[in-house]
Amino acid sequence: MLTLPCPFCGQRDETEFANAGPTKPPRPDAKVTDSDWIDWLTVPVNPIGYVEEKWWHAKGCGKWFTLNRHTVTHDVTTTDGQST
Amino acid sequence: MGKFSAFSLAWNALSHHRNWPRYWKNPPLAKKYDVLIIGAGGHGLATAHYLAKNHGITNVAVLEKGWLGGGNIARNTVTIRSNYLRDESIPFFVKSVSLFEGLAKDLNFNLMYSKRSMIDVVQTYPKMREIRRRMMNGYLHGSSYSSIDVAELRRRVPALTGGGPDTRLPIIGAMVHKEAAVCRHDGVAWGYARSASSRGVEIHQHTEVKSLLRDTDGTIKGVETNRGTVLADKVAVVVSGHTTTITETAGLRLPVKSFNLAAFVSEPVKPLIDVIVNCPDLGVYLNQSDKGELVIGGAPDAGQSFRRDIKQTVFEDAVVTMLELFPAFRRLKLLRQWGGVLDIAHDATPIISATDIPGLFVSCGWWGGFKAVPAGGYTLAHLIATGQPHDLAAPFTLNRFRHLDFIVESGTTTAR
Amino acid sequence: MTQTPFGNQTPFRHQSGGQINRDKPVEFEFNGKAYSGFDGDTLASALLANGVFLTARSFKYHRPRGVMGAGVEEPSCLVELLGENAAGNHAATTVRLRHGLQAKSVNCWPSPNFDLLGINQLFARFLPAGFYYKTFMWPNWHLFEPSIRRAAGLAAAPDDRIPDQHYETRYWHGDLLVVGGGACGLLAALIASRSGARVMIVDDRPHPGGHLRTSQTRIDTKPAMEWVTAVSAELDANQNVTRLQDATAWGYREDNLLLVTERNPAQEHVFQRGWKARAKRVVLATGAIERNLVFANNDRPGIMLASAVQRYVTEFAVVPGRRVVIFTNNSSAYALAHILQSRGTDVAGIIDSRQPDAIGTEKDGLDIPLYAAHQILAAHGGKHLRGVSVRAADGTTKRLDCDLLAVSGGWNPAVHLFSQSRGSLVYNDDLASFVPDKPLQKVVCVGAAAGTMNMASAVAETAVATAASLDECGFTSAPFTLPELAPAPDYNLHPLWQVDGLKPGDKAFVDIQNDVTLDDIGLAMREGFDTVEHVKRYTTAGMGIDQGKTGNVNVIGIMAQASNKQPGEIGTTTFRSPFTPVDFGAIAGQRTGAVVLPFRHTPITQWNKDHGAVIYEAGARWQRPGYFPIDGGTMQDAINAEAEAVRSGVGVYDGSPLGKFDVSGRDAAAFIDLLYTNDFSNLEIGMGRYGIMLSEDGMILDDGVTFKLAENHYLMSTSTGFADLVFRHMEYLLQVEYPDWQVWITPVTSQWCNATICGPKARDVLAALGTNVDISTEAFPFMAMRDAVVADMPACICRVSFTGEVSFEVNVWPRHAEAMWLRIMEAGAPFGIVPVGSETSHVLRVEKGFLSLGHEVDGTADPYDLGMGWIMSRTKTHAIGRRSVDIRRSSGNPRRELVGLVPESGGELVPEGAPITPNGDRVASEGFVSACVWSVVNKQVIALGLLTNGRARIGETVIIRDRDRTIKAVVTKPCFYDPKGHKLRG
Amino acid sequence: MGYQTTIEKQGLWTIFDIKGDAGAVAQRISSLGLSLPATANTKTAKGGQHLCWVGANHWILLAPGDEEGQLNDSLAPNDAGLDCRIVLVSDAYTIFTVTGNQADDILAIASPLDTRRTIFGDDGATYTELFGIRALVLRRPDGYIVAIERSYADMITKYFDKVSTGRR
Repeated sequence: MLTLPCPFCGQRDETEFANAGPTKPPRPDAKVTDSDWIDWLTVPVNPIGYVEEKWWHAKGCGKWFTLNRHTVTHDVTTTDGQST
Repeated sequence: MGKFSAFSLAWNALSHHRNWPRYWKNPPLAKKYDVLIIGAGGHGLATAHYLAKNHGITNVAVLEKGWLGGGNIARNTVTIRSNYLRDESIPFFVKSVSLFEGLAKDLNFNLMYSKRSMIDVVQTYPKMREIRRRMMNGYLHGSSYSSIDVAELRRRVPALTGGGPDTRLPIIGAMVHKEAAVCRHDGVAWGYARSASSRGVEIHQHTEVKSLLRDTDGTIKGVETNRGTVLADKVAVVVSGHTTTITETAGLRLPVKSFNLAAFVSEPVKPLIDVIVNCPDLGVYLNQSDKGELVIGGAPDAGQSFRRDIKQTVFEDAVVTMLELFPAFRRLKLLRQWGGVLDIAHDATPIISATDIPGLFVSCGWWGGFKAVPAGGYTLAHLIATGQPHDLAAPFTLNRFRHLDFIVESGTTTAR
Repeated sequence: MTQTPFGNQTPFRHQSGGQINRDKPVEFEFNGKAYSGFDGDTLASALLANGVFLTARSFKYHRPRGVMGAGVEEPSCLVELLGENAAGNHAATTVRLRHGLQAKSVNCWPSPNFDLLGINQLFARFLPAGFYYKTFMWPNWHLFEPSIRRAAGLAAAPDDRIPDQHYETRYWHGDLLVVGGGACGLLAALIASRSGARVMIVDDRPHPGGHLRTSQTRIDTKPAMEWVTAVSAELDANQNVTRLQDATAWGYREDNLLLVTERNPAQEHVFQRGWKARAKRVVLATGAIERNLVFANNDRPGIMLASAVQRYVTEFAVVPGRRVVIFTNNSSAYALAHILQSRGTDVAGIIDSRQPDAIGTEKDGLDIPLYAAHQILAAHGGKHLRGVSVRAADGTTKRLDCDLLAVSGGWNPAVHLFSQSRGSLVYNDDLASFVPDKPLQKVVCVGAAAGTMNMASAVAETAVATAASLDECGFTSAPFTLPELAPAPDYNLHPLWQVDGLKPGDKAFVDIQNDVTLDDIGLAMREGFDTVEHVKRYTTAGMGIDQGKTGNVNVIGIMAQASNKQPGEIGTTTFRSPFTPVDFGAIAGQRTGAVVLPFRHTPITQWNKDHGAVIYEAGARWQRPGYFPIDGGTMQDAINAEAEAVRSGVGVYDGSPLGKFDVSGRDAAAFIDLLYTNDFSNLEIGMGRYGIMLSEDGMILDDGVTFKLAENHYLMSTSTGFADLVFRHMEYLLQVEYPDWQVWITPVTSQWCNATICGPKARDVLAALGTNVDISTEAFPFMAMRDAVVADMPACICRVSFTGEVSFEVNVWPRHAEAMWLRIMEAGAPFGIVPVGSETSHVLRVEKGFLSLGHEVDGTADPYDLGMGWIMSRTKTHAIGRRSVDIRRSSGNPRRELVGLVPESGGELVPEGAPITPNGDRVASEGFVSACVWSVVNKQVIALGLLTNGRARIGETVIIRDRDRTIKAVVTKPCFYDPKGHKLRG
Repeated sequence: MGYQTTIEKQGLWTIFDIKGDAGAVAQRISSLGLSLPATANTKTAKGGQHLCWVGANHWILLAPGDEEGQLNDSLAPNDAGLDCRIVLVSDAYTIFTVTGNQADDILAIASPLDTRRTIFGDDGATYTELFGIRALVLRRPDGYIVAIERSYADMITKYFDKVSTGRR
């Protein structure tokens, strides 16, 4: 059970949040090729180490935010590099 | 390979068991093999066994970064079943179950295979509808389900005293999947390793693959390890959880993510539950080992993870949901908990496939892949040997992603 | 009463001394016999005081066993508690004696003294490690499994006869958390508490003091316990300090979260309490655990850890033997010799495996034969120790008679929690054990837990470490005086992993609880199991309830010896939580029933229950009426009656759970267009439109009607079950993908309740209720919305229909909901209005061919498959999910399409989900039945299904297969009622 | 014998959900004489009115039930313009007060929220988790105000009783 740094609320218990997986690049526009669309849709980053991911403060302020979480240690840093 | 039997056991007792041979040989690492299998887990060792036994390919090395059988085969809940939803999946798992049934004799190794049925405890009508759909579809392919009423359920699982009429989510019925079984998970790895080794396959522990090597024409050439370069024209990546870690060294990205799936056991108690109890509406399942421990599993952690311990949030959810149906277990004690790293494909269906890199094969996306070990090895061996996917595994190639033709096994949601 | 071989001259409990309350005798029962002990006893100390030594049988060979330890390390004596505190597999050494306690030995029958399975000992030679892998194969495992299962397990599992105790879990947030109530732990807590920090100290013993309780140490020239009492009092007086006794810190998770189970909370209504305690810094003062020595028959009753004997003598005034021998490889056991000598106990000798010159001041003042450079080869006696064979370096042996053997194999720092915190361990040659190396969290180990065995240096080190930790979390430690300790001999040890001169077949146990012997380890290694994890799994060493607390390091040492490696190279197995077994109840706490599965009510739920509705678990946890049973009728009768009422008269249902969102802002219109596959921006104000929402995968996520209230202001309704998911989806798009867009979304699901009046007479009922708006078809068309006053209450009426009939959704605030509902039933009575449940809604929507999430939409269908290509706007190629749908369809693979089915089932319903197979053969399916109902308008069974290329096959007969039963069905258009929709527009 | 607390389910309060740009919101509510809270998850109060800053662009106005009509007139939700959106949600919530010596114990059981005053001060007001669902929690001198989505009210009532008394 982690504590996560909500940009609005500060450190809160993990159970208040929903994990939405690794950050994707922005939605491609209509001009993108099919294979690029499929890669964007289905191929995630999967690092051993820090992964930049999206969280939603579902039971708190409702903020969607980004953080870097280490997939082995669960250490969390905010995207501006602050360790929490 | 010394034959195992009650007689050989008695004979060796006379010499205080000083003369048993090694389970697997310990040969030097050669420069080149016909086939390299990365990962001496259940799937990797099974693949080696079937390559040698079914296809006569024995110039094979299995490379393991840690100790043999130390991956998910060492850390699962030993559930074997074939109750899948889709026509594409069911036949594969039916085959896996049948291979399991004959495995102890095939390997001359007692895996303590115990066909004891799985009972789905159903608490919502949508879930009942879904499982009945599984029942009718599974029957087409030889996977059986039968319906029992709540009274019969309680007769067969007396310890299940929760879920009564006045509880939060009363049990409305149950479904029995008769083929479901459990067996000694470590034994599966050791048995396959012993058999493969006796057929000439080499197993190299503490041999970590650092990167895949490609030829100038782009085909696979071998691997770089902590013990030097090893060459082969065919390389299979069978490293549940760490698949992308290996393939990305050759620039191959895959539609899979790694997750932590955890389990825990209670203190050992006298025989209490002789079936596998699955509670799909709550998301917890359990069985009792021959040692008396209750082996309990829940859902995977929501975030990507390469950890082998347990996430407290996920663990608590599994405990509280178990207690909904087994309230007396409040007084039962947690003895040990652990986790494993597994990978899940974008459509949550396994991948057994050739890749864009000629000569490189992958087997991944298994979630808990224990139930699939024999068929996974069997069909991957076929793919490596013939270059063609086995009919049973044909739906599981990477091609399905070219047109987003997903196989959606996790189609219907549970009540949680 | 069991006797030791030396008879019963004097009682085992001394007349004075100890920390028990002799004024409070406590009666208890063990294996059916009544005994008496004192308040403050553990079950183990009370049994020993009563001369009960043979208390258990071993797991595999059923050898006689007694108490070996005095605390959580106990590997041998497990008991099952009976009566109201029934629970299995408790170490007798950790069970507090209380009046009326009933306990029995586990794993033996009928009694430990006469145990039938004791016969296993004769076959021991045939049961080496892993023997079962090699046999029981013919004819198959099934033949053997049941009997082997019966023999396995230990205690019986608790059942429902146990009283329903209240467990609690709670959170604690603080600055410093200290684990361990010994000298170091108390000192750390004291220093921290004086600095103003918020502190928790957790100790797994009932009373503070730890090792101080059993040692002769003096602090500040006074008996150590006086210092302990003073410190505890000061801590208890401090508001910022939470001191937990009889509480085990069993798990160490990320972000310094410690999991603690408290066994006897102050609040009477709480049986046990689970703490989730999170601190900025953690100090682990968890001490060390003594290990066993490996020699033949080292498991006999009467053989104990030296530290355990010391606790029994000092804490409980029990000397569990009349003639004592001490066997050690280190200096610590001499403390016991001094204590026994001072009490006049007969000590026949100290067997010390170290060389004479290695033995220091610890021996000074002892008048006990000292056998330096000697070892104990074997213990003698069956059900109780009778003597030992002492082996000199030259191999000669002599026998010493004794009935109590105190062994010390050295000390293992209790690094379990540190290791769980993912800190690394390193092998220390001086201690011949593993000590903390690099922490990965904000934690520090002090004292014996850090490998500092000398108490004076330990407390000094603790003071420094605590000050540093406080500094790191922003507190400055107040002045304090370091407790002054009398000098003690240095800890000195020479590793002895196994004694010399053992023969094959000797039963020298490495893991007492799991009956793992030295031979088993050797066999495993010869067979190729040469890593510590392999040995553990093949032999089961360390996998017992004690998790090998006294044996694991010996396993590693033995493996190192056998493979000529350093123990450090062998490494440890993973230290897994929990440190000691904990009740599942204390992990779940109050999280039962609704906290696991919340439930939701509308203001009408109670009315529905009062009127006999069968309540279903609907989506998103709403409790909704399934149907309203009728006297003497079946469920189908009830559904038919409700459905007929709607088709021919009027019905009403509670539609409140439908998700509702107020969507406004400059980009609201563009946003709605992005979400749905069809256009909304061109909608007139006051009108609504049905839309389908896709996931980015191109699968259907949700459907519903959205009304346009004003320019850039919409009221969106979603399905009940997916409302939360849709909200998350919308917020994700707005905050992550389109942050520049200005859209405000306010969930208003619970701000509105709706009663949906539907049927040919719906308009009459609404008129009878009285409303201020013109409800004629012309003035109030289908899909229109009006603010209105209905029955003198403010309301908002919407004309949508999920039934195919004229429908008026009367939306009111919950404060008016029940009143409105009653008025509707009253005004509707003359028209025969009936309440309608979800079963009937299902029938009506199937007759119309309206789709339902979870039925037709099972995660694979797209709108084209459902015959709704018209809803895929040509212009909106960028709408969510659109691209994926186009890619999927470009493969040209055949699709399963929505069709109607008329089964020839003789009026019997076809099970939903039944596959359709080519020619009805037992082969892969070509479709399935998504829904099947009795149609009250067509007076026949009708169904919806998804069928490969279905739309091209209308008129064909296909075959549905329910296992061995086949049912013909005619493929039709997926609409069985009012295809043109005149009625719902009427 | 349970915890020393009083837990009371309240009647209807006046509640407005306010979303928008801070500037626009400040202007809309100026008539109330309440200033926007300066720090996240705190409230400003006047009379019985509490204005809680609970999200980046999100405020909740709590007021006595009998002020609904008058507040609705002065806030005029329906002509708020596009830069902010004010929605009357009085019925969407059920409010409980948790007061007494051991109110903190009840919160520590029900919620992971760190209620130390250094973190959740006298003017604290925030959304958090309570018995597994989302709840708005405000501190008051003698305890807490808890607002939860109305449909969960029966469940929350049951659980407050269970944990404070041990009754099942």
